Formats: sequence, C-alpha cells, structure tokens
Amino acid sequence: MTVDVQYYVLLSMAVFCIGLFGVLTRRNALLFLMSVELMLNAANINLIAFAFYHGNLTGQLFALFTMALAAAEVAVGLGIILVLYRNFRDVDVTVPTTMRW
Amino acid sequence: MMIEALIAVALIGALVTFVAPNRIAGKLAFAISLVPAALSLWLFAAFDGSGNALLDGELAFESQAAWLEIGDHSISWFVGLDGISLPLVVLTTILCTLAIVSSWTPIDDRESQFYGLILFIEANLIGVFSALDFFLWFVFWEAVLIPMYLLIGIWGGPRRKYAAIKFFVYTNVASLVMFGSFIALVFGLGDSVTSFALPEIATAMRNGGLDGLFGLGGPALASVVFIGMFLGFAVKVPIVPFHTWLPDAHVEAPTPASVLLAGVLLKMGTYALLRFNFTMFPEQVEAYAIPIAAIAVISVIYGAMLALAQTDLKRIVAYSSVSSMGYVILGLVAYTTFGVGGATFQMVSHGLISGLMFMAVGVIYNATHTRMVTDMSGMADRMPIAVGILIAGAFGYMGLPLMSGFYGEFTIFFGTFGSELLDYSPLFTSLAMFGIVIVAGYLLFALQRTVFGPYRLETDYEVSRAPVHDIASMGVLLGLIILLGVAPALIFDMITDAIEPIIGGGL
Amino acid sequence: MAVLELPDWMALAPALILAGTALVLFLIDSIEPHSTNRTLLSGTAVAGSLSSLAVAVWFTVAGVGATGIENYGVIDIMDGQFVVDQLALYFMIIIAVVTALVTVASYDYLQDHTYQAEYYSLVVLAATGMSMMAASNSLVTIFIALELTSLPSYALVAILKDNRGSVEAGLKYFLIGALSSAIFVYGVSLVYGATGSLQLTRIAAVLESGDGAVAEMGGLLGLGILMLIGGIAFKTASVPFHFWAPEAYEGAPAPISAFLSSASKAAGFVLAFRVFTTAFPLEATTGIIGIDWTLAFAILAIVTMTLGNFAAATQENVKRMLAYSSIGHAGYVLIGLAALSADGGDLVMGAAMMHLLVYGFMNTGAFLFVGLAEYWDVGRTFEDYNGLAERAPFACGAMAVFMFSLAGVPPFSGFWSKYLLYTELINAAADNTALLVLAAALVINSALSLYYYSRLVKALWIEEPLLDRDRLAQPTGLYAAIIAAAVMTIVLLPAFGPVADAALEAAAAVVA
Amino acid sequence: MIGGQIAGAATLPSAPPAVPLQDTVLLPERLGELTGLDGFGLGGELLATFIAAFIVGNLMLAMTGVAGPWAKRKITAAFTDRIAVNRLGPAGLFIILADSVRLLSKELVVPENADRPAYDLAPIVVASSALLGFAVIPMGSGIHLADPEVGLAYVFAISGIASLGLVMAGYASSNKYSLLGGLRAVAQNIAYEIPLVITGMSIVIFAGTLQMGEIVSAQAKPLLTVAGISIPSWYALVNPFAFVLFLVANFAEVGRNPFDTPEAPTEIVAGYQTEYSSVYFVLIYLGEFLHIFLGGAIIATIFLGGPAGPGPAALGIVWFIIKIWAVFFATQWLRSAVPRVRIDQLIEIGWKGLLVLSFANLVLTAAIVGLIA
Amino acid sequence: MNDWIAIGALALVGVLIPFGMMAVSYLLRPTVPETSKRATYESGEIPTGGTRIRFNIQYYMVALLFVVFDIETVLLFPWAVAYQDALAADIPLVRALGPMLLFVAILLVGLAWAWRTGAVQWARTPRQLETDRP
Repeated sequence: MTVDVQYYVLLSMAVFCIGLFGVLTRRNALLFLMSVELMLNAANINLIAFAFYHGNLTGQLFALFTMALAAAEVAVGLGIILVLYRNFRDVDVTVPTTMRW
Repeated sequence: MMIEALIAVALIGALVTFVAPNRIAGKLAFAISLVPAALSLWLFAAFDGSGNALLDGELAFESQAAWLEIGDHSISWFVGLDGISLPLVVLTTILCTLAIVSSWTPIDDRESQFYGLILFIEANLIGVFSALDFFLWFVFWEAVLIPMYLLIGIWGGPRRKYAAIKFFVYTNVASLVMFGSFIALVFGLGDSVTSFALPEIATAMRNGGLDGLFGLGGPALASVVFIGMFLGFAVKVPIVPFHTWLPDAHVEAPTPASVLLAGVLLKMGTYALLRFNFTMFPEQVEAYAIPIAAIAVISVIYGAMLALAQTDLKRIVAYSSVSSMGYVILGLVAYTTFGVGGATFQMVSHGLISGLMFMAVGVIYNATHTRMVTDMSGMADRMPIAVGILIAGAFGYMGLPLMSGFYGEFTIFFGTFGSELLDYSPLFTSLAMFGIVIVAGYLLFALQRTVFGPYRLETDYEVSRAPVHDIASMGVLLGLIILLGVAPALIFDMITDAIEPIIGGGL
Repeated sequence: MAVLELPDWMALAPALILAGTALVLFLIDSIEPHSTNRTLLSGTAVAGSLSSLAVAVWFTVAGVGATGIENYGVIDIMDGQFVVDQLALYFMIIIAVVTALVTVASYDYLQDHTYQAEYYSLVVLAATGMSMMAASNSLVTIFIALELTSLPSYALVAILKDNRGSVEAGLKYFLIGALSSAIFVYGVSLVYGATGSLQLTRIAAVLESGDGAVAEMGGLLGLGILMLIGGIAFKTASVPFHFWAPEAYEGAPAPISAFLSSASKAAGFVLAFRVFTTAFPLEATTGIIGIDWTLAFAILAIVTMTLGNFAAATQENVKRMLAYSSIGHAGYVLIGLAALSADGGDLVMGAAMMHLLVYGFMNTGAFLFVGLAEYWDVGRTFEDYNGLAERAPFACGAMAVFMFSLAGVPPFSGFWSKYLLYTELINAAADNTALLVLAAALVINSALSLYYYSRLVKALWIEEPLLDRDRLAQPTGLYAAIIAAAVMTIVLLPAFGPVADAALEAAAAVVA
Repeated sequence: MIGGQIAGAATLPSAPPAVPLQDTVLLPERLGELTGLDGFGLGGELLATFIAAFIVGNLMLAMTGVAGPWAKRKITAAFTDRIAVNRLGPAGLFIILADSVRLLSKELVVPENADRPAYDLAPIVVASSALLGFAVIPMGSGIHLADPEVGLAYVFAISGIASLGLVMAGYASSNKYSLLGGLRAVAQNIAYEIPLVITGMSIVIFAGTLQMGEIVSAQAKPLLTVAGISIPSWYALVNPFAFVLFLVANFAEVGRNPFDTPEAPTEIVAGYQTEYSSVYFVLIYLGEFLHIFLGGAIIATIFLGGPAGPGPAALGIVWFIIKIWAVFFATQWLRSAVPRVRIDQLIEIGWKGLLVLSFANLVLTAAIVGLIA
Repeated sequence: MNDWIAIGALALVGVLIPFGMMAVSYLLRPTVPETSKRATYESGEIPTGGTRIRFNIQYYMVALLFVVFDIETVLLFPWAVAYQDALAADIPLVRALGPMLLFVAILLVGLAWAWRTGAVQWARTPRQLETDRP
C-alpha cells in the first residue's frame, strides 16, 4: 500500500503551481504571502516524498528547516505588511507606487 | 629608479598641492614642478641608452619589478627610456612647469585643486612615455584623461561641459577600441609571449609569431589589430575625420590645459602610433601606407583650410595643430630614418611651438578678454613683448629656418620624398608642402589683423602689459625652439639612433 | 588539521564572530532598551566586523583552506555541511570589509534614529548569514544561510518605518525575496529528488556515477537547477529576479543599499560559484540534463549587464542609477560562471571574484556617498548634486574615484578587475569562440557605463549648483568610511598581486 | 537513590521490556480480529478502522459532552453550597438529555454582517479538532486507536488547531465582544503553547520517544520501593516541577480559570461565542469540554502513567477515566476557588513567567539527566 | 493497518458527528425571521460602528513572537528524542547537550530582548509612561 514517488511529485507540482498562480494574480499582500507558503509546502511534500524514496532522512530534516524558516519569513513579512498598512492604509501590493522607473 | 622618482615627486606633489590652501597653491606647485624638470634635464644629460626600447635596445634608467601573474601572462612594473621617449619626457616636465606659471594669472578659483590636477597629469604623462609594459602604459594613458576632463570641465570657458564630455567620450571610446585590439594581439601571439612587456611583444611580432585567433589567420588578425589600434590612436592624435573634439576642447580649456593638451597630449597619440603600429607591424604599414598617407595629407590640408576660416585665435592654433599632426603621420608612414625621425622631432618641436602659441594667445586674452581676430588690432602697441614672442612663435610654426619647426618639417619632407615604402611619395610630399603655404597664409593674416594697425579695442578696463612671469615662461619656450632649430642634433641623433632598428637602416 | 591546535569548527570563526557580535548587540539592547548610545552600538558592530575581517585575513595568510605542504588543507565541518577553503575565506573577507564600512558610516547616518541597536544587530546578523553562505557546502546550510541573510535584510530595507519609500522598498524586496526563496527551495527539493543528497560533493558524486535512477530524472534535475539559478539570481540581483533591486536600493537607507548591493551580492555569487562548480560538474550534468548550464549563465550575463546599463543610463535619480549599475555589475560577474565551459574558465572566475572584492569597496563607497548626500539633505537627482564639489571636495573626490573605478577607467582598481576579466575572457575565448560575444558585451557595456558614471562626476564637479549652499557638515563616520573606501579603491591597484593570487586560489578551490 | 533509578530508566529505549499495559495491538486490528473483518482484505480493514474510530469518538463524546456539563454544575454547586440539578432522573442526570433536545431545537440566529463561511466552519473546527486529539491516546483496555511515532507532537499540533476555530468564530461574528474574545483566545493559546510544548519535551528526554504507547510503558518501571510497595516512575513523580508547569499551562491552554479571559463574562459577555446559538453553540461548548478532557488525557498519559493502576490490565480504561476526571475536577475546583487574571497579567505570566520557567526546567532536566548518565 | 488511516477515520467521525448534530437541529429548530433579532449584540444597546476596530498592537507582537518561538520548539523535539540514545552511545555531554544549550541560549537572548523592549508587555506602567514622554 505504497504510493509511487511520481504521484507525490505531481501533487507537489500542482500545489506549487497553485501557489505560483496565487503569487501572480493576488494583489493582497497577505494572500501573496499565503501563496508563497503554499509553494514552500509544495517543496516540503517533495522533500519528504523523496526522503522516503531514497530511504534517507536528509529530506525530512531539510523540510523541518524549511518550515522553521518559512515561519520566520512569515514573521518578518507580517511585520512589513503591518508597517505597509500604517503608511498606505492598504495591503494591496499595487498601491505603493512612490517609486517608478 | 630615476623614473620612479620623477613620477613619485609629481604624484606626491599633486597630493600636497591638493590639500594646500588656495592662496599658495600656485607657487607651491611651481616649486614642486621644478624638481621633475630638473631631474628630467639630468636624465637627458646622463642618458646612456642606445637603440630602440622595443627592439633589443639598451634602455636607460631601466627598472622592472614583478607585479602580478595571471593565467599565462605576467604583468610587471617596467619602465625605461630610449631616444624616442626621453625628449618627450623632457618636453613634458618643462611644459608642465611653464603651464603652471602661465596659470597664475587666469586661474582664480579652487586653485589647489587645479594645480594638483596639473601635477597629477604630469606624473601620468611621464608614465605614458616611460612605461614599457602594456598594462602599466595603459593605466597611465587612461589616467591622463580624468584630470584633463576635469580641467576643461571645471575651469573652462562657457561651453566647457560640452567640450569636456566630448573630449572624454571620444578619447575613451578610442582607447577601448585600441585596448580590445591589443589584447587580441597578445592572445594571438599565443605561447610566444609570457608577459605584457612591450619589448617582448614587439620582438615576437617582428619574428612573425602571430598565430590566428578566433578563426582569423595570422595576417588577417594582424590587419584587424593594426586597423583597430590605428583608429584608436587616430582619435588621440587627432587625424581627420576624428578631430572634431580637438577645437572644442582647446577653445574651452583654460590656457594651461591647452598648453598641455596641444603640447603633450596630442603627442601621446603619435608616440603610441610609433611605438605600436609602426614598430610592431612593418608589413601592415607597407600594406596600408597609401591610405594612411592620404589621410595624413588630408589632415594637413583640411586642418589648414579650417584654420584659415577661423576668427578665434585659439581655434586657429587648434586647427593648425591638426595640420601639424598630419605632417607627423606622413613622416611616420614614409618609414625612412629621416621621415620617422623627423616626425619624432616634429612632435617635440610642435609641442614647444604650440605651447608657446597657446600661452601667447592666453596672455593676450588675459589682458583683452577676447580672442576674436575681428575685435583686435594694433596689439603690438600695448603689449609689445608678448606680441613679439607670438610673432616669433608663428614663424616657428611656418617653418622658418633656425627655428625647430623648420628642421622638423624639412626632415619629414626629405624623408618622405625618398620613401621606398610609400608609392607616389613625391606626390604626397608636394601636396603636404602645399599645406605650409596655407599655414603661412592664415598665420600672417591673423597676425596682420591683430598685431598691426592702430589700436582700436574699446574696453572699460586698462589693457596692460603682460606680467613678467608670463613673459619669462614664453621666453624660455622661445629659447628652446631656437635652440632646437640651431642645434637639432641635440635630440635628433638620439632619435635616429632609436629609429633605425625599426626601419632597419636606410636613409 | 587545526590552526594553532584549534578545533575544526573554529575555522568558521569569521562567521561565528559576527554571530556573537549580533547577540552582544541584542544583549546591549536588552540591558538598556532603545539605547541611543551610538558610539557603543556602532563601535561594537565595527569591532565585530573588523575582528571577523582580521581573523579571515589571518586564516588566509596562515594557509587555512589552502592545500600544500605547509598549509592546513580544506577544512570540513559537520560532516561536510560547511567547508572552509580559500573561496570561503576570500568571500568572508569581502563581506567583513563591507560590513565594517557600512557600520562605520551608519554611525552618522543613524543619528536621531529610533532603532539603533536593532539596526546594527540586523546588519551584523545578515553579515553572519553571508559569511556562513561563503562556507556552506550543502544545500541545507546554503538555504539556512540564505534566509539568515534575507530576513534581516527585509527588515533593514523597511527600517525607516515612517518613510513610505522605505516601506514600499521593504515590501517589494520581501515579496520577491519570499517568492524566490520558495522557488529555490523547490529547486532544492527537485535536486534532492534526483540525486538523493543535499551535500554538494555527494550530489556531484551521484551525478558523476551516472546512476541509472539519476539519468532517468534528468528532467527533474534540469528543472531543479533552473530553479536554483532563479534563487541565485535574486540574491545577486540578476535577471530575471532583478526587479526588486532598483526599488529596494532606492527606498532603503543608503548604508543598507550599500550593504545589499555589495555584500549581499557577493554572498549570492559565492553561492553560485560553489554550487555550480561543486555540485554540478559540467560534463556529467550536461550528460544527464542535456543542456550545458553555462549557457544559461551566458544568456543571463548578457541580458543582465545590458539591461542594467541601459536602465542606469536613463535614470535621473542617483541612487536608482547606482542600483541599476549594480545590476549591470552582476552581469559582469556572471561571466565568471558562463566561461566555465572553456579552458581557462577558472581564471575568468577568479577575475570575476576580484571584481567582487573591488566592487565591495567602490560600490559601497558610492552608496555611502549617497548616504552622505542624504545626510546633507541635498536631494536625490543628478541636478541636486550639482556643484557639491565646491563645498565638499574630499567626499566628491572620493565619489569621482568610485565612479571612474566603477566605469573601469584606470588608474583605479575597477579597471584592474575588469581588465583581467576581459583578458581572461579573451583567453578562454580562444577555446570557445562563442565567448567572444560575452567579451563584446562586456566592452560595449563598459563603454556605455562610462556615460552615466561620468555624468555624475560632471554634476558634482563641473555643474553650477542650483542654489547656494551653506557649509556642509562633515560627519566623521561617513567621511571615514568613504575616504577609506576611496583609498582602498586606489591602493588596490598597485596591491593587486596578493588579491589576484587570493582570488585565483579561491577559484581554483572549486574549479578542478 | 532516585538518581540511580533515573539512570535505570535512561537505558529504557535500548531494551524495551514487555509491559502488559502497553497496547501492542491497537484497537482497529483487535476489532478486525474480533469481528472477522480482517478476512475481507483492504475494505474490511478500512471498515474495522472506521468502527474503531467511531467507538473512540463516541466514547469521548459521551463522557465529555454528556457527563461533563452535568458534573460541572454539580461540582460548582457543591463549592457554593447549592444542590444544582436534581429533578430529572437520579441526581438530575437526565437533565442532560433535556438540555440537548432544548439546545438543538432552538432557533439559529445568525447576526447580520456575519462572515458566513467562517461563521459556519468555526464550530466544526473547534469540536472536531479536539476529538481528533484522542486518536493517539492510549486509554487502556485496548482502546487505543493509533500509535504513530510522533504521537506527542501530533497531539500538540491538533490541539493547536482549536485556536484557529476560536479566532474564526470571533472574527466571523461581526461583534466587538466576539472579536476581542477571539483575539484573547489566540493570544492566550500562543502564549501558553510554548511552555506546554517545552515542558512536554522535558518528558520526552526521559522517554526518548514521542510515541504515546512508549511513553506510557516507560512509566511502568518502578521508581522506588517503599515498604514493599513499588511506586511506578510516573513522570509526575520523576519531575514534579514539569508536572506543575504543565498543569498550569494546560489550564491556560484550555481557557479555564484562572485563565478564562477569552470568555470573561464580566468583561466581554461570552467572548467568541457571544453570537452563537442553537446547534452552533452546542458544538462550541462541546468542543471546549472536549478540550478540557483532551488536556486531561494528555496529562494522564505523559505524567500519570496513562491507564496504569493497581489491578488487572483490563481495568486500564477505568483508571484512565479516573485520572481524566481528576484533572477535570481540578479545573472545576479552580473555577470556583481562584479569581480570573487580567488579560495583561495573563500574557505577562505566560511570556515572562512560564516560558522562562519551562526553559529552565528543560535545561535543568537535560543537564541532570546528562550528568547522571 | 496504518496509524494514519485510523487517525483519518477518526477525523471523518469527528466531522460527521457535528454534521449529524447540525442535521438533527435543522430538522428540529424553528425559523422566525425578524430583522432586529439579527442585530449585533452589544449588551442591549443599539450597535454602533463596525467591528473593524483598532485593537492593541501587542496582539501582533506576541503573535509574531510566537511564530518564531513555536517553530524553534519543533527543532528541539528531534534533539529531545535522540538525547538519551546519544548519552547511551557515550557521546560526550558537551556534544550532546552543548548545542541545545547554545540554541536555547540564543532563544533566551531573543526573549530577553523582546522582554526588555516591551514586546510582551501589555500595558505601560505610569512610571514608564512618564519616562517615555519626551
């Protein structure tokens, strides 16, 4: 009752693409952040599936680190979004246009 | 270690002057610049080299130190002088000292920076003429540009920004082209060279060590590199049609910068042509002799014609420099001892004469605040000595015997006329000689308008005589011009000694 | 092997010292919150970065990481998770230098700023990450170091929290950073999937063994490598993840822009150098994924330098111009990877590393000058900078040095590195003529860059000021940092021998 | 002497003894065997698993949802010297049935401006997350649904989901009281979750595993023998400091007195459940009770030896339920005896007090274990 | 049978029971629509303003702090599990315990910093307010 590794990869790719789609279409900074988290978790799926496939723990370990760093990233990101809201009264990423080239 | 000492004195002097208060900067810089001038004269006296620096000659004051090794090629600090470079070094140090003196009157803003930059240029110019490692040479070569750019840009005339940028962009793009070509040459030489030392490269080239590179065969690569480098140096010389930066730069530059620009910077171009193109590529010189000679003659005639059309004294002198540089190219392409030697002599001579002319124009401008031929007349009335020197200089330009200009031009024509390498050389020579007529025409015309006749310039200030220090510096130059005119062998012997290995004897 | 009988992990001392400094700064802030004792805070940070620098230099001189009889050899730490070799030490030096300059300059820049201690500790923390990145030898440690660098950087860019530009810059930097790190991790997961290992040398071993399973997963591996390139492109501000750079550099406090554009970029490049040379041996990888990865870097290099330079040429805002020029320089350094396909590629890479060191001085200095201008409050555009030289000749002289050096004009060290990059590229091109395109792009772009760099010099030195200015202040820290950077930019020219040796040895450490 | 015993315990992982209390056979398998469903291949096994899950779920639901509220009333009344429910059935036990019918047949009033999906989802999240936690708890007498290797981490993770449900409820209700309640609940949960987990970790150091079954069996070793009576090495006895910490953190985690600020009736009416009625209210209420019992179950498992107790192993479930109820009783006792802390006190106790103490506990435990070994 | 399938089954049960209750309730309960009934409850007063109120910034602060601390505890679990084994395998205490102590020490520096800079302080004392005022 084991699932072949390619199905995990397909799943993770699907999740990754969903995240990417969110990144590309969402204008709300929070949703953007969530989409990025989705992409990170897609990588985690891969890592764990491959750890199982290769029979070593490296992937799982790395997934743990990924989670930790994703959390830190969220912490920093939320902080930035908070200041963004304080300054622009919005969390829409297209609103701040102080700089243009 | 003498050359290092020269450069170091100038560099340290530049730094000291840069931080010195404005009030004393001019005098300080003058005092400092006397040291390299004296040193270079001592070098001149103690010169013991023979032959060409690039072609197994005996170098004087040679000094070499390893610097860096990367890949298959090493780079070193490698300086030395031979009969070609020594006169130019002396010319540089003397002109710099005089240029500093001639800035005392016109420069009244940010003096310490100004004199610092002049000394900085001096250091780099000495470096250009004495460096024998390509990398080292290129560093000095490019380093000259930045201070000159600033000199024109900060202390120049009304259109100084445009002129400075134009100067900078033209010469830099040219350097890049030249640089790229030369690197290709070095790699084309493959294993036969292990460093960027010019003598090694020149010897390898002469021995036909050029392999192909990037699918180009040896001869084809040589042609590409030759043309690339020629174009690069042509801008610096300048040769028509790359000359347009020169009048702008000259007109806008302050007098001392003009002196250095015409007196020394233009010689960098011809010096490099001689050192690189005409030393390393004898076959290509032969192959492209006619087009080069044609360009040279066009420079002579066209430059002179343009000068004829000007009403600004400075512009006249500037265009006449284009014309004079055409002679030098012609002499070089003749590829005879007298042609090349004359060209080298002409470099020094033109450096002195054009320096003198610019100084004289500057002195008149300081007094009258105008350079327009149409505005002035009867200047002899008010500033007899300065005008006298101006006239003497103009005669030197026209090639009056007993002045250095005569000897330079004479040897060039002599050498060119009998050139074996250049077909139709008599035709080119006579065409170029026609240029002298035009030169005489415009100079006499301009002098007649400005110097003679009744004084009728209306100013609300007193036009007084030129200050003594200006007169003195012009006097020194005039003395040198006459000295070289009377005793050309002073430098011509060492020049021919260094030229002969290039030509391989003859004439 | 040990240095003076020190344990192996002490080889990471340059990074550890920085980490310790960050913690000390946090402790100082814990003991006295919201301290505005600038001397203490800045001093601690400077001392930390300088001792990191000193230790790194000492290790380099002592021969840590160098192979040979009298040397200590390459030091593996934690089962190859970290490796201290010449490459690592070389980049640790660059990072420590930039950190020192930036922290010195911040002393004045941060006057009247609320978050002093936080600022310094974040800077030092980011520097720790970069230093670690230089020594990371496994995709795990690389990712951790990458995030340790990025997270403080996000906060630093947005640290002027009442300044809309700063916040906007922070947001954009963060969003693109988060995206790129997600892509990077996914790339890591795919590489892990294909090879079953995250340690660089083991990945290489698997690839070279040509294991059947690996060969079947060529597609995954290729995609993974592509994604890794994406992550690296973000860190180095190269196309296609360069969008953040102009915004972040413009909005961030100037010392932070200097920090990011010099040190962070160097860290990104050490990552690129190490990962691609160690983990993906060219032949074996090409055999498996079917494409030569140097090609990707060649394309990226050309596009990056061209885009950076052309965009820089059109800027009116000085900081933004520098930002784009920094993108352009990333393109130059990318050549170091692109040329690996040819003989002599290691020399090109060495030259690229030299450029990074020189760049560490000149670019940091240039951004710090912008910081000085912000300190003077003169405005941001070229026009605002007009005629500053009359009031502040020394700083402006230093800036002219930076500009000409960035443009690659002699006699400054920027010329050296570009020169070597170019000559070595031509040398390598003898083996692979396609590299001539890169050489041509390098020359054309350098020529173009001269235009906008000299434009700034022109503004400073030649143009007339728009309005009369009073005497400009001379803040000690900023001045010291700028002058030091300028002096180094000049002094590196005659002293290039040791630098070149170090860089070439660093390159040789990873390129067989 | 204690030290020696701990050292003995330290060797546990290398040589796991056959402890009768440990459910080597989990409930689904046992059921499969009993009913013969395991003969029907995959489908049969799945069915058996489902049945087992149903049994466990309903057992817990019955205990918490049905007995809990009744007991709460009775206990509170006893503390305040009242009688409480006593009309329906023996000791008023049937009031439960009446209450459930009454609540289920109430009208569902949804406040205007409510965020419908979140409003509807919140009660389900609260209720089912608590139920899920029981999956890995070994309850003795063979009632043990699953025993994954990461059991303890799983329990912590699952119980953390509840705060998501609470904040959803608070946010979706479009009511200021609710919002504040939800926020407080989250702030409180996150403040005490870390001490909880860290303290739990100090137990993991002894057990050397996260598997619940193993943790339980590790506690069966005798700690010391006093007058012929062997005292088992329940971790509450081995590390009483951790036990106290865990107990306190747990009270906060389940939002009971003295840490019931999220629904502090005198301040914010009923917190996040202000706007809930009818079956939604029942679900949230149920969820909270389930959480209290889940907390009790965790404490019983990792500190009190799980289903261990005198008598035959088959009595395990009885002991286990007694232990859970003991914790529940403590909750209700505190409810009557201790005043509520303010929200700022609550947060500061968590971050400045419990967190530091729990780290100290962890470090000390590790150091002592290390030094003794 | 896999542990996780059992847990999944319980999850199914855990969702089905609430849904069952909702279904029962749906059948039993009356519906008497009335507008004022749906008004937000504000202790009998007429509701004022929306619910998008500004609340204490500290909620964010502790949330951000939690995100960091919580995930660090996860990193400690593997260590805690392996600790006894490591000791049993005669790994010196410095190597078994040292890294964890360092890790916790760094966390504690972070906590101390947060504590001192007031990230976990809900309200300011009058004395603090006094010193903060410029």
